[in-house]
Amino acid sequence: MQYAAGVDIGSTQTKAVLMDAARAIVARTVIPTGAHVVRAGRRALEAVVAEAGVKAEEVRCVIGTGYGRYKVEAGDAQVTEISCHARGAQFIFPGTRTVIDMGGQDTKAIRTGPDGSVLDFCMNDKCAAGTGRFLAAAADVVGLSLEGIGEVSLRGTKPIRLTSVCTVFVESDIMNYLAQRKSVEDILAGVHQAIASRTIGLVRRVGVEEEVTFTGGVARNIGMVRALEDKLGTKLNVGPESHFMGALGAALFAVDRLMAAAPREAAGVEAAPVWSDGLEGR
Amino acid sequence: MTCIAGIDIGGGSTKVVLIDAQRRILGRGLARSNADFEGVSGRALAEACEQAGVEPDAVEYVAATGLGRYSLERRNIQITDLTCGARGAAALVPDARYVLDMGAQCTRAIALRPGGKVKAFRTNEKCAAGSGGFLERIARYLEIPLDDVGRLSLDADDPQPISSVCAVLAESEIINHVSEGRSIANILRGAHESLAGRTVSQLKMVGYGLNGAAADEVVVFIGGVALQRGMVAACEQRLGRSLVVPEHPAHVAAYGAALLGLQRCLKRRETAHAGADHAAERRS
Amino acid sequence: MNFSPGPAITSAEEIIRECRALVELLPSQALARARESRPGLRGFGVFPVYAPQEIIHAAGLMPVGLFGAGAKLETTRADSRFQSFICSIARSTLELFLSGDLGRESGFEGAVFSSICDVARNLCSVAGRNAPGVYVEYLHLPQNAATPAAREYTRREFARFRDNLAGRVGRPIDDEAIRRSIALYNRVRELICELYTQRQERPGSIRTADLFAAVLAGTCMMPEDFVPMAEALLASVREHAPVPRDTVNVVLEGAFCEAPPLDLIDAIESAGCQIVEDDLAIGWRIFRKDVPVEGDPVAALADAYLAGSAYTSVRHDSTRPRTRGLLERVEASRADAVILASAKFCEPALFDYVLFRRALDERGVPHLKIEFEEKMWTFERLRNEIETFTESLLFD
Amino acid sequence: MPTTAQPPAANDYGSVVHDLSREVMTAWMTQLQDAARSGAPSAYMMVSGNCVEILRCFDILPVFPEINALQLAIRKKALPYILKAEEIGYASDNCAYVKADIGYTLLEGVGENGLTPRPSLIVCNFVGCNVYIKWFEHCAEMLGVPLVMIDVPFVRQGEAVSTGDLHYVMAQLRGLIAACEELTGRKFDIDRLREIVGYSARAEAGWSRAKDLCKTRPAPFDCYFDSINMMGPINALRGTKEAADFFDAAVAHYEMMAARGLGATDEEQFRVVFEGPPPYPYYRNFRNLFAAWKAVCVQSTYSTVGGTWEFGFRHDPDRPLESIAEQMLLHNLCNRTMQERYRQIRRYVEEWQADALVIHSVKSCRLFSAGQGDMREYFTKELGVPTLMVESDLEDPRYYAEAQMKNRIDAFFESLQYKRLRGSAAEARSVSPEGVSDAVRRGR
Ligand SMILES: Nc1ncnc2c1ncn2[C@@H]1O[C@H](COP(=O)(O)OP(=O)(O)O)[C@@H](O)[C@H]1O
Ligand SMILES: Nc1ncnc2c1ncn2[C@@H]1O[C@H](COP(=O)(O)OP(=O)(O)O)[C@@H](O)[C@H]1O
Ligand code: SF4
Ligand code: SF4
Ligand code: SF4
Repeated sequence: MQYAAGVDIGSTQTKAVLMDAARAIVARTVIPTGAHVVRAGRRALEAVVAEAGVKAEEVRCVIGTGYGRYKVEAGDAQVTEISCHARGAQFIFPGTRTVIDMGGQDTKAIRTGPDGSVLDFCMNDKCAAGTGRFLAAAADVVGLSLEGIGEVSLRGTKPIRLTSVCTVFVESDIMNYLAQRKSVEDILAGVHQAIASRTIGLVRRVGVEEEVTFTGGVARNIGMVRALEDKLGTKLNVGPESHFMGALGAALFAVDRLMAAAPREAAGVEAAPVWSDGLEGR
Repeated sequence: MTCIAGIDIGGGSTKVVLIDAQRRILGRGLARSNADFEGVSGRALAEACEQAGVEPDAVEYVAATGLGRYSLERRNIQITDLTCGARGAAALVPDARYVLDMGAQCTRAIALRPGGKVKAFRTNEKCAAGSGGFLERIARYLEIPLDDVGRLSLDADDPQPISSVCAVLAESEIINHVSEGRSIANILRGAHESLAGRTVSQLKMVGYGLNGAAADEVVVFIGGVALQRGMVAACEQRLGRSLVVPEHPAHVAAYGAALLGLQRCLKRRETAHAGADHAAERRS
Repeated sequence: MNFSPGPAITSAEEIIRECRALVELLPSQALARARESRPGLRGFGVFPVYAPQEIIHAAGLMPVGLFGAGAKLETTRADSRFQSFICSIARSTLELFLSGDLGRESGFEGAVFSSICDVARNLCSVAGRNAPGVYVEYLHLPQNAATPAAREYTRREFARFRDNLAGRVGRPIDDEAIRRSIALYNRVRELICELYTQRQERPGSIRTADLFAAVLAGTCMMPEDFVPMAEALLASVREHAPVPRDTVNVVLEGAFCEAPPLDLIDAIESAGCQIVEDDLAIGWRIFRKDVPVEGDPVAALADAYLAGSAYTSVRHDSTRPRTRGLLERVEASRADAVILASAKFCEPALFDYVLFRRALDERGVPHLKIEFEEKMWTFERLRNEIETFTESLLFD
Repeated sequence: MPTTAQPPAANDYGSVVHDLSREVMTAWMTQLQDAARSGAPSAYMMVSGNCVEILRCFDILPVFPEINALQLAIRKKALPYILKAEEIGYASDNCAYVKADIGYTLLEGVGENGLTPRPSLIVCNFVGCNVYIKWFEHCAEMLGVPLVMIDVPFVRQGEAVSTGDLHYVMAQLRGLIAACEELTGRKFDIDRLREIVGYSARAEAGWSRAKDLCKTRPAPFDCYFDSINMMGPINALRGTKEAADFFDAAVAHYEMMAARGLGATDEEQFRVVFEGPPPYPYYRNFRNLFAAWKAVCVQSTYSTVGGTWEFGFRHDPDRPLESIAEQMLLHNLCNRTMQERYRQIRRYVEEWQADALVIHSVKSCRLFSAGQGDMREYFTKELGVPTLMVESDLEDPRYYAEAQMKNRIDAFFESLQYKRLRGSAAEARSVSPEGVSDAVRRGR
C-alpha cells in the first residue's frame, strides 16, 4: 500500500494525518509542539505511522504545513496552512465557502471556491491578541482547564467587557474582575465574546458566504463555536477533524502528488510537479 | 511604638514594609498576588508583622500602593506606585536622579526632583513584552526556577535577541531559538538585552543623558526584576554605567509608601492637635 | 456636586442631563430629535475640526458635529477599511456612513471634511465611495496664512462650498441668510466662551465633563435652540459661589478631534486635576471675536478663519505658531500644568507633543502626556499616571 | 552612452540601469558633501510633486530629507535614529521617516559631519501629506532656518484643477522665487527656467516610455523594486541634463531587453501591481519572497509619488511656472483622492495586464495606508482582482515579521497558481482534477 501524510507544525500543537491512496484517513494525532519543533514533527509522524500499523517506507509522500512547515524532516514539500485548511475543510464539508481557522497565535478567515481553492484570505495583524493563546491564558487565571472553559462560558448571563484582548494583559484584567466578585461564568462569557467580535471583523473582510467551517484547535472549544454562531447568525461546520484540518489538507495535497507522480514513476521518471522544477537548481 | 505599613499590591506580588517613626524598617512581607487582594495583603502584612514582632492591629497607618491600592479596605491613604517607588528609591539612595522600576506588568522610568519627588515619568506602552511577567513566562517555558534566571543569563556568550514587541510572538521566537539549539543562557540574555534596550529608551524619554550622560545622574533600579542580575548587567551595558540596586529591590515601592504614610500620619496627628487647639481657642 | 436648592439650579441639572442624553445619540437620532419641533429638517455632518457651519445653517440644514461614535456604535464593517493603527474616529465615522446613519434616509444631505490630516482626507473619499448618493465635500483650508494669496483662496474655497451646497439643496444660499447665521453663531460662541470664563472664575461651578457635554450637545442641535439653553445654564453657573479645592489647575490640550469619553474627563478631575482650559470641540468655538455681519459674509468667514481662529494642531500659520498659542492659553487661564491628551494614533497631536514639550520645559510648566480612545471605558492606567502627576505637584 | 550599446552579460541586465543611476545619484551626493563644507546654498524639499526646477534655476542645491531617511532604512541604519527621536518625544505611532531624519539631525548634526549641508532655506512643498508640514516645521525650529511654505490645495474634484487653486499655487511659487532671489542675490531668469523645465520634460518622456515597456511580456524591469533606480533621478535630479541623459540611456537599455525578450526575471510567472511604499529595511528580503514565485511588478503607485507622467503630463517650457504648479497640484499620486488612486490602479491592472494587486500597507505613512482596506474591498469584491494585503513599515525595522510575511505571500501565490492550474486543466481536459497537486512547492 502507498500512504501519504500531512504534518502541521503549529505554534502550540503539532498535528499529523495519515491517508491512503484512496483518500481515507488512516490515522491522526496531535501532540504539543514544545520547544523542539523538529522533534515534534518527527514524533507526530511516527505516532500516526505506529497507530496505523503501516511500515514507514509505505509513506511515500509527506507534506509539511503550519509555521514549522520547513522543519518537517520527512517533508517532500511545503504548503501554507491557508491552502491546507481550505482544502481540508472542503474535503470534510464539501459545501464550505468560508473557513475560520483559529489556532494558537493567529486567526485566519478564508473564502474558498467550490473546489477548495483559496479565493481570498485575511489574517490577524502582527498582534496575537484574541487567539487561542489568549484563551489558554484566561483559562490559567481562572484556574480551569482549557477543555473546560468553553462549557463554563456558556453559563454566563452577564458577560463582562474586557479592556483589551491582549493575551498578556488578560491576566490582570481578569484578576480585577475576580476581585470585583464577578462570576467565572460571566468573565469567560465576556472573554469568548470579545474574541468572537474580533474574529467576525476579520471574517467580514473576506465576506461571509455559507457554509462556514470552523477549523483549528479552538474549534474544540464549544464556547467559541457558540459565540461565533451567535454573532454570525449561522451554524458553523465543526467536527472531530476540525483541529486536524491543516494536516488533513496537507495529506490531501500529498495524495495528489503521489497520484500525479505515479505514472511517471512507473516510467522511471523522477517524481516532481512540472512547474516547480523550474524553481529549483537556480 | 509607631508602626506604619506600606503595602504594594502589584500585579505579580504584594509587598509589605513596616517602619517606625525613625523610618527604620521593622519587617517585610511578600505574597503572590491573586484576585483576592484583601487576603493577599493580609498574608503579606502578617509576615511583616511577625518579623517585626508586632500585632497587625498595632499598625497605626496603612499606605496602599500598586494596582490594587483602591481594593484595600484598611488603607488610610492610597498613593500611586510611581510616587512611592520614587520616594523609596530616593530615601535609600539620596543622590538618585532616575529610577527604573520593573515589575510584573509594568516598566516605569522616573526622573526625580531633589527630595524624591517625581519630575517626569514614563510607563511602558500597552504591549507587555517589556516587563517581568514576560521573563517569568520564559522561565516557566524553559523550566528553570525564576531565582536562577538572572544568574544563568550572565553566562551567555552569544545572546539571541528577540525582535517582537509582543510577548506572545516573542515566545514563538524563543521556541525558535530553542529548536535551533541555542543555550538557555544565550536565550535569557537575549531576552534581557531586548528588554534592556526598550527600558533604556524609556529612561532617555524622561530626560536621562539629554545633555550627555553626566556622572552625577545616578540611576536606581528597583522592582522585582532588579533581582535578576542578568537584567541589571544588560541595562548597565546599554547605559554604559553602573546602576544602583538597593537591597530588596522589590520592596522599594512599599517602603516609599510607608515613608509617605509616616509623613501623613504625623501631619494627621499635628492637625488633630492643632485642630484641638483651634477648637479650644475658639471656645475660650 | 452639591448644588444648593433653588428652581434655576435644578434646571441646570436638567439641562446637563438633557445634554448628556443628547450626546449619547447617534447623528440620525439627534436629527430626529430636532425634527420633533422642525419637521422636515435635514442634517449635514461636520467632521472635526472646522467647517463654516454658518453656510450650512444658512442652507436650511442642521450642522451636526461628527466627533466619533464612541461606544454608541459597534464598529463591524469599518474595521476592514481602516487598519488597526488608524485613530478610531475614522473607523466609527465610516461605520456611520456604512450603516446608513448618515445617509439620505436618515435625513442627512451629506457631510463635510476638511484638511486636518491624511486620515481625514482619505476617510472623506472612502466614505464617499461607500455611501453613494450622499454629498461628501472636502474643504482644503489654507495652510499658509503668511501669503496674501491665501485670502483670495480661502474666500473662493468657502464660496465653492456655498455654491456646491446650494446646488445640492436646490436653492441659492443668499448673503442675508448667511449673515443671520453668522449672528446666531456669534451668539453661540459668545455663550460658550462665557461658560468657559465662568468655569475658570468659579471653580466647582460646573464640571468640565458637563461643560463639554453642553458644548457637544450644541453641535447636534439647532443653534436657535442652543442659545436659550446655554443662557439658562450660564445663569445658573453664575449663581454658583466659587468652591476652591486643593487641585492642580490644568490646560487640556490635544483632544480637538476625536472626542474623549466624558468619563475620562471625570477621571482626570477626580484624580486631582481641575481643567481650566481645553481644546475640546474647538472647531465650534474657534473665533474669539465676532465675525462681522456686514459686507460679504463669505469673505468675512474666510477672513475670520485666517486671522481670528484659535490655534489647533491642524492649522498651520507660521505667523502665529502653536507653541505660542499654548503658552498664551496657559497664561491666560493661570494654569499650573498642561495635560497633553491626544487620541490614540492621532498624528497631528502626537507630532505637536514634541514642540509643546520643548516649549513647556523651557517655561518650567509641568506637563503630562496621555492617550485616549473614544471607546475607552476603564481608566486604571491613566488614573495611575494622572494621580502620580498630581501627587508630584501637590505632595512635599 | 557606450555602456548600453553592449549586450548585457548573463544576469547583469538589472544592474546596468542600477549602475547608471548610482552614478548620477552619487554625483549629486558629492555635490551635497561639497555644499556641506563650502556652505553653498541648499534647500530642503519634499519629493512628492516637487518644484525642484525653481531651486535649480537659482543653483540652490536641493536636499531631500525623505531620501536621507530612505537611505538610512535601506542600509539598515535607521533604528538608532528612530529611537533617538522617540526619546525626545516622538510617538511610536508617528511617521518613522520623520523620526529617522530628525534623529539623524540630532545625533549626527547637519552641516557638521560633512555629509549633509545645513539648508539655507526649508521649502515645504505641501503636496498631499500633512506630515510634511509638521516635519519641516520641526526642522525649521530645530535648525533655526527660515521656512517657506507652499500650500498646495488637495485636488478635490476629480481630474480638474480650478483656476483659483492654480493661481494660489503660482502666487506662492512667486513667493518662493522672491525668497530664492533674496537668498542668492540673483535675479530670476525665466529663460533659464525654460531650459531646466525642458530637461524635466525630456526625463519625463523617458520615464514614461520605460514604464510603457513593462507592458511587454516579460517586463524588462520590476516596476516596484527596480523603479527606485529611476525615482532618484526623476524626483531629485529632475531639470538637469544628467537626469535627462540617464533616462535616454535607461530607455535604450530597456528597449533592447524588450526586443530580445529579456525580462526582469527569467520566466515571468505572475504580473502584479504594487500599491504602497516598500519595506526599505527589508528590501531584499521582501523582494526575494516575490522572486521565489517569479512574480514581477509591472506597475506601482509608489513610483508615482513624484509624478504620474505615464499618463501623459509633461513640464512645459512654454508655460514653465504654470506647468510646475499643475504638476504639484494634479499630476502626482499624493495630491489625489483615494478614488483617483483606485482608478489609477485599475488602469494599471488592465493596461499592463496584471494578474493581481499587492498592497503593502505601511504603518508610518497614513497618506498611503489610511483606508487601504477599502481599496482591498474594491478590488476583490467589485472588480474581482485577486488582492494581497500585507503590513509592515517603510522605515521602522521593528514592524517586519518575516515568517508571517512569507506565509501570506506564499499562500497568495499558491492560490493564484492553483487557480491557474485548474483553469488550464479544465481547458486541456487531459489532466485529472488531481493535477492540482502541482500547486505544491518543493522544499526551498
Ligand atoms: N481540547 C481543547 N479544548 C479547547 N481548546 C483547545 C483544545 N485543544 C486546543 N485548543 C485550543 O487550540 C489552540 C491551538 O490550536 P492549533 O490550531 O493547534 O494552533 P497552532 O496550529 O497555532 O498550534 C490552543 O491555544 C487552544 O486554545
Ligand atoms: N526571586 C526572583 N528572582 C528573579 N526575578 C524575580 C524574582 N521575584 C520576582 N522576580 C521578577 O519580578 C517580577 C515581579 O516584580 P514586582 O515588582 O513584584 O511586580 P509587581 O509590583 O508588578 O507585582 C516578576 O515578574 C519576575 O520577573
Ligand atoms: S503583547 Fe498583547 S497587545 Fe501587544 S502585540 Fe502581543 S497580544 Fe498584541
Ligand atoms: S483624531 Fe487625529 S488623526 Fe484622527 S482624524 Fe482626527 S486629527 Fe486626524
Ligand atoms: S506620512 Fe508618508 S508621505 Fe508623509 S512623510 Fe511620512 S512617509 Fe512621507
